[in-house]
Amino acid sequence: MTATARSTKPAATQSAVPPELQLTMLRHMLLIRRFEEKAAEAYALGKIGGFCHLYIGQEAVGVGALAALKEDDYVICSYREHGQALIKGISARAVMAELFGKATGCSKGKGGSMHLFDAKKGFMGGHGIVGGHIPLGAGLAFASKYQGNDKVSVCFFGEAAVNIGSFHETLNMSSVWKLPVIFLCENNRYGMGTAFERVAAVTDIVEHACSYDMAAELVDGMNVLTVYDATRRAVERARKQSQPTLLEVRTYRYMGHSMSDPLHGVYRTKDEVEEQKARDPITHLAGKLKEERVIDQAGLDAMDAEIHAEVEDAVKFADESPDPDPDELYTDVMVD
Amino acid sequence: MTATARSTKPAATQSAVPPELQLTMLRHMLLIRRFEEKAAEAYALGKIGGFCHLYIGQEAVGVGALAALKEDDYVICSYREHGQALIKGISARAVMAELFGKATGCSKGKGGSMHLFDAKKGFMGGHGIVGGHIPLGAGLAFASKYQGNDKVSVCFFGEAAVNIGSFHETLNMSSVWKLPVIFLCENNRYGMGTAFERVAAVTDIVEHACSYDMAAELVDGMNVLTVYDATRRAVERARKQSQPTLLEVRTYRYMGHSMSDPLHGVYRTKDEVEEQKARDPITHLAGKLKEERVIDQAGLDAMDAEIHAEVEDAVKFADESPDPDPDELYTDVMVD
Amino acid sequence: MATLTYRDALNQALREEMQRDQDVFLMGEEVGVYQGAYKVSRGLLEEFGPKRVVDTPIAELGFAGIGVGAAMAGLRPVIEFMTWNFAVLAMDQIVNSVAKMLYMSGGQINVPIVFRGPNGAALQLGSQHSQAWESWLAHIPGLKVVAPATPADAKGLLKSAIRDNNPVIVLEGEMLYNLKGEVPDGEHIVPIGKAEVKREGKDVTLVCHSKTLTVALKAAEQLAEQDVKAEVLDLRSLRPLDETAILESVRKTNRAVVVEEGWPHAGIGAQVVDLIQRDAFDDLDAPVQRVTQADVPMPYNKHLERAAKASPEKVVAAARRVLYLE
Amino acid sequence: MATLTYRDALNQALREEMQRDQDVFLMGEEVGVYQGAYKVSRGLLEEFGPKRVVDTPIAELGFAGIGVGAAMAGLRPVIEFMTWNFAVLAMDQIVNSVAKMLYMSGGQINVPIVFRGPNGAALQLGSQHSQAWESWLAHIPGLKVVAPATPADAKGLLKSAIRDNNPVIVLEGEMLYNLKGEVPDGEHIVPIGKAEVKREGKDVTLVCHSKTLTVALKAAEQLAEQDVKAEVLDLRSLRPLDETAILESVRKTNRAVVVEEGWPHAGIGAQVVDLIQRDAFDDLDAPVQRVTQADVPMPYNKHLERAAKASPEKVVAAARRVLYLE
Ligand SMILES: Cc1ncc(C[n+]2csc(CCOP(=O)(O)OP(=O)(O)O)c2C)c(N)n1
Ligand SMILES: Cc1ncc(C[n+]2csc(CCOP(=O)(O)OP(=O)(O)O)c2C)c(N)n1
Ligand SMILES: [Mg+2]
Ligand SMILES: [Mg+2]
Repeated sequence: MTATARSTKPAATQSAVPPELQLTMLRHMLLIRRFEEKAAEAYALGKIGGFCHLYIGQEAVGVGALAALKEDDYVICSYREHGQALIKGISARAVMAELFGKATGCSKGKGGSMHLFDAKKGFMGGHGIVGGHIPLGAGLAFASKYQGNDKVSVCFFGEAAVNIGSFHETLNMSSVWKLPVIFLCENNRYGMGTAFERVAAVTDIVEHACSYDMAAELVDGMNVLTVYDATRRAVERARKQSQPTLLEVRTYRYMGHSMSDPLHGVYRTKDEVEEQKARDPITHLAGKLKEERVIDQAGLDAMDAEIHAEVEDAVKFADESPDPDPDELYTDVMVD
Repeated sequence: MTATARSTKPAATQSAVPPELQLTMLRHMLLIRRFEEKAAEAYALGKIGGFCHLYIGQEAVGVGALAALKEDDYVICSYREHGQALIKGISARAVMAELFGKATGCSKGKGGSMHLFDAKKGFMGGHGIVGGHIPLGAGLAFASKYQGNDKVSVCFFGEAAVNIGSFHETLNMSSVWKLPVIFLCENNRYGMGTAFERVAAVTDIVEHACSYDMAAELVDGMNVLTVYDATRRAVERARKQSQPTLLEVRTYRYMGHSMSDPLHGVYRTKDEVEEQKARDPITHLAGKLKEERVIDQAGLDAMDAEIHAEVEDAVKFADESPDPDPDELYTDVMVD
Repeated sequence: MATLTYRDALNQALREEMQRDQDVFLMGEEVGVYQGAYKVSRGLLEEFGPKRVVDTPIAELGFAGIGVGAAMAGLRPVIEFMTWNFAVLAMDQIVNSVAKMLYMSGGQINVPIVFRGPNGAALQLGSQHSQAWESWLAHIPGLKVVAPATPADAKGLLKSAIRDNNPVIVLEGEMLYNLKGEVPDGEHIVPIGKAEVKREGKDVTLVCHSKTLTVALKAAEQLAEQDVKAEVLDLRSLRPLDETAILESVRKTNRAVVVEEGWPHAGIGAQVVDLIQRDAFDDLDAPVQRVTQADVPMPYNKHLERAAKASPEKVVAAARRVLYLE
Repeated sequence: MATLTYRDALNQALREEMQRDQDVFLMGEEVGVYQGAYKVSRGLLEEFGPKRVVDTPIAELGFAGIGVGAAMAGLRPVIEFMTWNFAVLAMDQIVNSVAKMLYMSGGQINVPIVFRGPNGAALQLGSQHSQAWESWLAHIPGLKVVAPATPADAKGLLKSAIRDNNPVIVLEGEMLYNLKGEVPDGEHIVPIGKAEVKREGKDVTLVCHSKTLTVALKAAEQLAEQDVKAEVLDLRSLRPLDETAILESVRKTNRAVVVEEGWPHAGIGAQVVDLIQRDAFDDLDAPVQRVTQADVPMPYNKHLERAAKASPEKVVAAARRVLYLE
């Protein structure tokens, strides 16, 4: 499916992924999982405030996609962006400190969970208005093309954003102008408490690519290798041919929409959540790598312990970091 | 093409249209043409101000579509709405007086060319923001369904509006909620000075229906009977099944975008305009009806003379009508 | 008279008006199955069914416009924005369709629609989710704008809004939803355009609305301890403004502080100042002072956030300035 | 020094800045092939090619956002809105992405973007096409807002805007495009944030900007015939406001009239009044008066339209009021 795609059948993994890379992906998914488990604890303790949208269950999407990128490619996200931020190279310390609102946070404590940034690492932010960052992602790609560099831009958003106008305006322009951008829709089936089929006439998001003569692919988001593969194809298309791609990645969020929401609520059943957890991307990859003897249980345990330590350290760092100076209220409104 | 349509082949006229109705359509198209020729004169004389977008060349679209409606169905339009306003039952006097900004105008001289209204006749206005009235058209249909009446809503807009977000948001909701609305896109190939293919990734507007699981049809807009037929099918679908339809009607505007624009400008050639004029919908229908001996040249001349008199009368009426009372500046901001 | 939360008072108003008039319906994101993002619509789907409690996709511009079309055809839509931060996407409909329809149709088509939802900052939601829009909305002729501060006013103003034949913007306070107060049962209407003195005083007028009522009342307490009797005037309606009430109070106290949640530059408070200095110039013993959000996007950090917001301390300081006490 | 129209002065600024800096590009509806809806971009496509003069679909929200993304990556986009009436569709990008990016990224990402286009009513364009947005835009921290009134200021402010590392809103006057005036050749920069006295006087200050400069100057002429020497202060920049210049003039004249194109309620003029009464209270001999558009949507009829707009006659009347001459 390298041309305009109408099929909704997920493509199979096509290439052999080196075992070391698979291990890295496993580690990355685990890092996100453990990091967010700790964040949830800290939220319960009142150390983190406001909205906090967890990525747990969706780790394979961010990890698989980012594994296909070069270091200086752009990534831009919605408010559910802890995972991508961590993998794009922001330290667990800087992310956790941002959640804690501390001066050492990656946005100096001014952004919070929804607005993590590290421009030097090409992480162009978490953004809070549904659909609002989609044209920004295209704009980053517009700049790559204009500047004649080969940076690709990946824009992550949820399936509910497909119903909002700016998605359509942006896809059209990206296709007309042949921008090196990947629109990566994380279809986790719900926008807050609304099942997508209740508010969308067509539930296969790849279908929208037809209206914009854009390449598209439907991807199994519970398998990190599949996500990696599909993204690689899209990256190639962007980098070599300067063509956009729409990826629909089917995934699932285990937690409530944000920390203040119940786990399943009235809009989905506990059974459904449990059923999805049985497809867990981390368990799945760990199992596979064990089977293939790339790693053994001791190795896994060691990995988990290391990550645990990293996350504990991040919490400690965040906790001990200072709040921003009161004068910071008035800085960063304007540059000189 | 009564189901979701991807074909871009125009459907042929399927039903026999009674000769009297064809004569009425001819008269309606002529009325619009003559009315606007006079309006152009009045504009040149400074009797009409602001923007004034003529419909000349596109008459078959409004006339054919409106012939398929019941009197109390809703019509809502963009700023290029003189034609639909006249055919929905607003008198030439009231429309011309509105263009002149007079108290006797259909919007009391407060709306002008872009904002003709007659709510009693179901003419829900001309609207000036591209795409802005598309959800209003769906909202009228929402009300029909809610109120349990069988009124259908027809929303006219240009092809350039397809690139704006509200078109997409509205089509999706109309399909999800099964609203009795017809989205009638008058594809005259240009949005102001921009050829559609320069700014749209896919130039067959019917293609967008796929993304919304909506019925669609591509229609030859230079043939009033074809437009009538297609609209009848869509009206039936709306009235009987409460289902929306997207009609793409291919047409052409002979004049500049508005009165202040040159006839062809830099964005299209004089030859192209002349070529299109050779397909004139009025000449075409008049010729056909003469051939079929439904009317002869004398009859045509009489019709034209009558219309001429009606339009002259409208100009005289508008010219002699009073300006709104100065106090009108402050009325109609609020009702009680 | 029952004690209700602001949330339940709004819920009651919606329920009663929907019972009273079949043409009233509620539309917005998560209003139905999810029971409302802030639970204002709790139970309404169950009582009135999906025809009248309509869950929408995330498409603020589109569903606002569909509401307008429905209102043009005689229905009385209540459109909920999950928060007013997202309504900025729908401003074209509010400004260009809603506010102008009656005028540009020469008086033919009124739009009896209500747009409502939480306005202003809550706690640590960051800059994109912490904005107060009253100055934008009240700027537009053709709209009415109300901002209730108490459960009773919430009920009474929402009922008035729904019954009004004109478009009405209802700005609710996210931080107020849990606020409790006495609310008259049944038919309780608060007329649009009437301010209310929430505390009497003679030394200085504190003009406020919505969440800043609490701020002003606290400030008045603190001032009382300093022997300053502050009058607290709750605007309730921002368009039209109750000019008479404002001028009356200032003519009595000769001093005013205007408190608002929004940014200072061309804020709604500037309009109140304009009015006072113009029509009560000779009664003023000191320039009117304003307390607003700091003129910066809202920071996430809680200390910075607190420092950015209008507070009783800032109001007290401003009051002391107009009293030349410092 | 050449005599140029306001249109050509803007064109010159664009051309010179595009020559000077490869990162500057122009994007908007009809800016290229059609040469600009108001011909401000005439000849630029021919000189700079389609890479740097980009025709867009009608998708204000989308192309505004693409501009923002490009600016985040270091380019310097100039986004033309065909008119600011349509920019209301893009307000989410302007408010939520542009104005907050630097702040919410903790100072990492500045957005060096210009949004420009005609603002305010022209002639008989009806209510949806005749709106002045300065109060909305100037309300937002994180933006700079300028509104040039003369060809020289148009050139100098647009150049400053393009070179500024912050987002700048340039409000042009559609009725001003044909206005002629002397414009310095080449490097002519007008700093953002500086008002200018366009006519000196000692009896009353007329504060104005953009199209209302002409109105104020005519009023000053008429007042001169009545032996009143009016000072005409052109704000030029609406955010930041040149508070010093305003206060200096009022301290000299002790009286002020603020003239603006927009609606009165929470208009930008209210902010100017707020400033004056607060910081020049003791210098004021009369309450500040305002002249604005009538508080109604703009009517189409030309007589009603004329009556709705700020006019020299209204300014003279207001000036006479602050001088207690009537
Ligand atoms: C324009 C806008 N409308 C509403 C909201 C409130 N809101 C935040 S997230 C969300 C659901 C989004 O769902 P989806 O796009 O599927 O992403 P997910 O949360 O599932 O990752 C809503 C309605 C918002 N932030 N922006
Ligand atoms: C949102 C918006 N952007 C820009 C404009 C300016 N404008 C008015 S008409 C028009 C072209 C519209 O073309 P199309 O939709 O094809 O309709 P047509 O004029 O061909 O009937 C433009 C750009 C507008 N009115 N609204
Ligand atoms: Mg989702
Ligand atoms: Mg067109």
